[in-house]
Amino acid sequence: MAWSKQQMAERAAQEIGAGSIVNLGIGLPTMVADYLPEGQDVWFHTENGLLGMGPFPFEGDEDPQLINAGKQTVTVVPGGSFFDSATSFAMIRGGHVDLAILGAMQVAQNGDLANWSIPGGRTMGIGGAMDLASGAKRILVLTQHVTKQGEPKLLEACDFPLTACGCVDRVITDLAVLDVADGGFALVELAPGVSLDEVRAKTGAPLRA
Amino acid sequence: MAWSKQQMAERAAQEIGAGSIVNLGIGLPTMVADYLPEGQDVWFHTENGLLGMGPFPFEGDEDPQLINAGKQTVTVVPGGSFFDSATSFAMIRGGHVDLAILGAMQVAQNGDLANWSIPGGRTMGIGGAMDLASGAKRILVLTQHVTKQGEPKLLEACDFPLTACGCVDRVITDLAVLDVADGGFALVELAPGVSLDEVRAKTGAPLRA
Amino acid sequence: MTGRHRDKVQASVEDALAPLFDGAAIMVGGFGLCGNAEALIAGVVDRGVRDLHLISNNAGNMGKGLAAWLRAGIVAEVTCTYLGNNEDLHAAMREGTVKINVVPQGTFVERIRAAGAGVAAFYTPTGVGTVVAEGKETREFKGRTFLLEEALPADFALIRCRRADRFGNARFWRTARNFSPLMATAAGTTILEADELVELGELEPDDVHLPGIFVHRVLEVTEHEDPFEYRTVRARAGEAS
Amino acid sequence: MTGRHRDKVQASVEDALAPLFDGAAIMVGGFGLCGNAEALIAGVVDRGVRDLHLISNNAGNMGKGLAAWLRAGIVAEVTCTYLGNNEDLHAAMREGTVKINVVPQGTFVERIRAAGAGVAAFYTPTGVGTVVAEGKETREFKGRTFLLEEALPADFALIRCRRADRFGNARFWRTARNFSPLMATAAGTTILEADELVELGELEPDDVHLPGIFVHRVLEVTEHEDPFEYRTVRARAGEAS
Repeated sequence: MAWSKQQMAERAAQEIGAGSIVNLGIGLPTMVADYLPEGQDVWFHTENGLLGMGPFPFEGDEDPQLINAGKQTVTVVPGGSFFDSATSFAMIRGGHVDLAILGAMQVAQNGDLANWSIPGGRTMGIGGAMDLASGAKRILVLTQHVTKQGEPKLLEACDFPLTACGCVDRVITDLAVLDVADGGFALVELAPGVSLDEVRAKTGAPLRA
Repeated sequence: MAWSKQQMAERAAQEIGAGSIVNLGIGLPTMVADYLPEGQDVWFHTENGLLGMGPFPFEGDEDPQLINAGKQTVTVVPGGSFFDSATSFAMIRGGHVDLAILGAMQVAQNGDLANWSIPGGRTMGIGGAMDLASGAKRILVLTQHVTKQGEPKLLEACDFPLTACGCVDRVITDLAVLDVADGGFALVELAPGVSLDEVRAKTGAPLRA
Repeated sequence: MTGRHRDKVQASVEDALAPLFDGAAIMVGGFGLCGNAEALIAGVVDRGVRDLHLISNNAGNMGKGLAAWLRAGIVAEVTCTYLGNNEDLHAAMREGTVKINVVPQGTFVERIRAAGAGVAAFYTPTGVGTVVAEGKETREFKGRTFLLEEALPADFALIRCRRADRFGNARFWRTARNFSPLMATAAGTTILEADELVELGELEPDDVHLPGIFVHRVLEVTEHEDPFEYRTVRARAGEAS
Repeated sequence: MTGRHRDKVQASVEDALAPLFDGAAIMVGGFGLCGNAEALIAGVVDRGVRDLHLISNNAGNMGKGLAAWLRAGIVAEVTCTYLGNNEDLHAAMREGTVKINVVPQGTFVERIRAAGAGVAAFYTPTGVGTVVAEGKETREFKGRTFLLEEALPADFALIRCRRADRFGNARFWRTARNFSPLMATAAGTTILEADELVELGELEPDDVHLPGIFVHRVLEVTEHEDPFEYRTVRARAGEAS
């Protein structure tokens, strides 16, 4: 049985090493924070200018000037700090963020990532995606294995506009965990009850297992 | 009679417009601050990280962590601020400093400035001199008209290593005030009792008057 | 010879915006609707200038903030990083009435910082191999490919802060800081909307987020809407949780 | 998978400096003797590493601070901006025992910032037409000539602050800030000497000068000499003056 979104987030949380700096993309990646064990000294960075992002505020404590990059109201943990956008992106571009967990529209077997624009579709814009994809030390993609139309999202090559070249290290989908290594996808782990054949059938590129 | 150092500083102070940001070089230029009228909203910048530098502290109030670029103990005025060196030089290089008053070893008639190194002499280093000379909106040089050996410091061309090309706007010496304009020196004002002939004789380039 | 660093405090929005002109490039701080100079933004529509080049991360949202400029038809060009669900910006893009440049956010702010810091251009790894690199020089340093990006200056910056003094020293609150301190450095004239104006010396000099050297006009505006874009909360589960 | 952002607090100078190695490039904060990491600087001599590339604005003065490294003969190369009356540095230059690179101060700190911010190189107006430009590319942007300068990274940064927490968030005092927050971003390992270590949460999050993401080791050192280079004062002329 494929992983639920919650289970994907829980699996992704295992990728977060103690004592690391993590940026969570908008949407599903944001849920990962809920599954972290306590006392790990993990610091969440949000590119609009906060390191040490905490959970959503209690009702009534919301501050419209304390938000994450998804423009949701958040909190700051003890030891957190606020800074301007140039400093925030110096953290990202300078390789100081250990891990970025990002959504994807397409991932290629060489690690190319497309997650900001569908040709002919509505352009949401780039935001921090290109800086994160090319700047964070490790890129973990969290995505459904196929599109709503059933098309593979893991491909030999992306045909959507790229976010960054060769940046993806690992992909967690509802069906499996895969590494991008030596120019191709390599199976790390299957979701319980999911067969290798099913994953292969739904992957648009060769899969080493 | 030639101007004393104090009179040169007093004359230079007249060049400081109300409501302007000023950086004073090490040595004689530092004295200029003593001759400013009150209430002019003039803000002194020192490149080691302070805007709103005040006078020397009262005895007993010295703080070794509150110094100017000449490493003298100073104070901060109400409305002053401290910042890192990148921000400080962004102020300079970005053209936010209205006026820099600098010393000189040589000034050329095209505005070239040499003030950091004498060939064969002891190299004191560059410090903030090159950034100030090329970055401040207006450069005023404050210098003796000739060297201790009686050699002209205002020349057709500098033979000492340059600090910046074509940067000098005006020169105040013990003998005169001169503009650098249209590729040459132009007399603005003579010190009391100093003759044009004397200034011409002691200037190593043509002087329009 | 008189400089611009005196008499900065403005009596009204109209006074503060007096120097604006048609065709100006105007940076506006804020991340979406967070940290917007609300009074100045509204005032620009009343001011009657047009053909503006708006440089701002989102250009408004939910019909609020800078969306008013798009609706008023006073914008000719937008440089931003993210459109999201800004329907007014999508409409402008669809109808082709406004030229829209979409820039990676880190490149956006670094180009602004470069303009303010006197740096003409810089090499960044962001955007290499993407549409962002089209028509731009790439170059290798230590075996990695970088893209040449040029400084992005503006005629005006409209920014908002929590507290300021009459010299323009400013402090921001929480994530409302974002692009504002950088935009202030990159504009010919920076206009600051402060929630509260305090006396010179009231701001601790170690804790000035934006030194007044980068600010030219200061306006105190005590009332702000500060809308939420996504009000996300968690339930209280007793005192301890 | 375990990151470097836990257990940063060091028990001793020796522990703090353990990762140093021969031939390392080491940035040291401070403007002359102002804001020096005194215990770490002294500790490096005892640590026994050599052939260091020292990157610091002044490399000591008056025989104090980093002058100890020059006297101990553990420095192979110095990148600095100003020698002034640093006799140890003049001696090293005269005798040719140390390679000395003199850099304009704004270029020095911007190259350091670039290294920390992932920018490979940038175009600056400073140094055009001077010896600084020798062997470097120049290029015109909008009719003005600029010089290409590359990022300056280091293996280590040794910096000093007034207050820090165990994550490495730091606050500086007055002009002791100078190059330190930038050097912290540009080094593989940043070691912070704090006058006072406080609990997480004691530093107001709007007023952290250096976020702990840029710091890897924290050492509390409560006693410092903090020598004056030029103690300049004015006489008290009654209460009013």
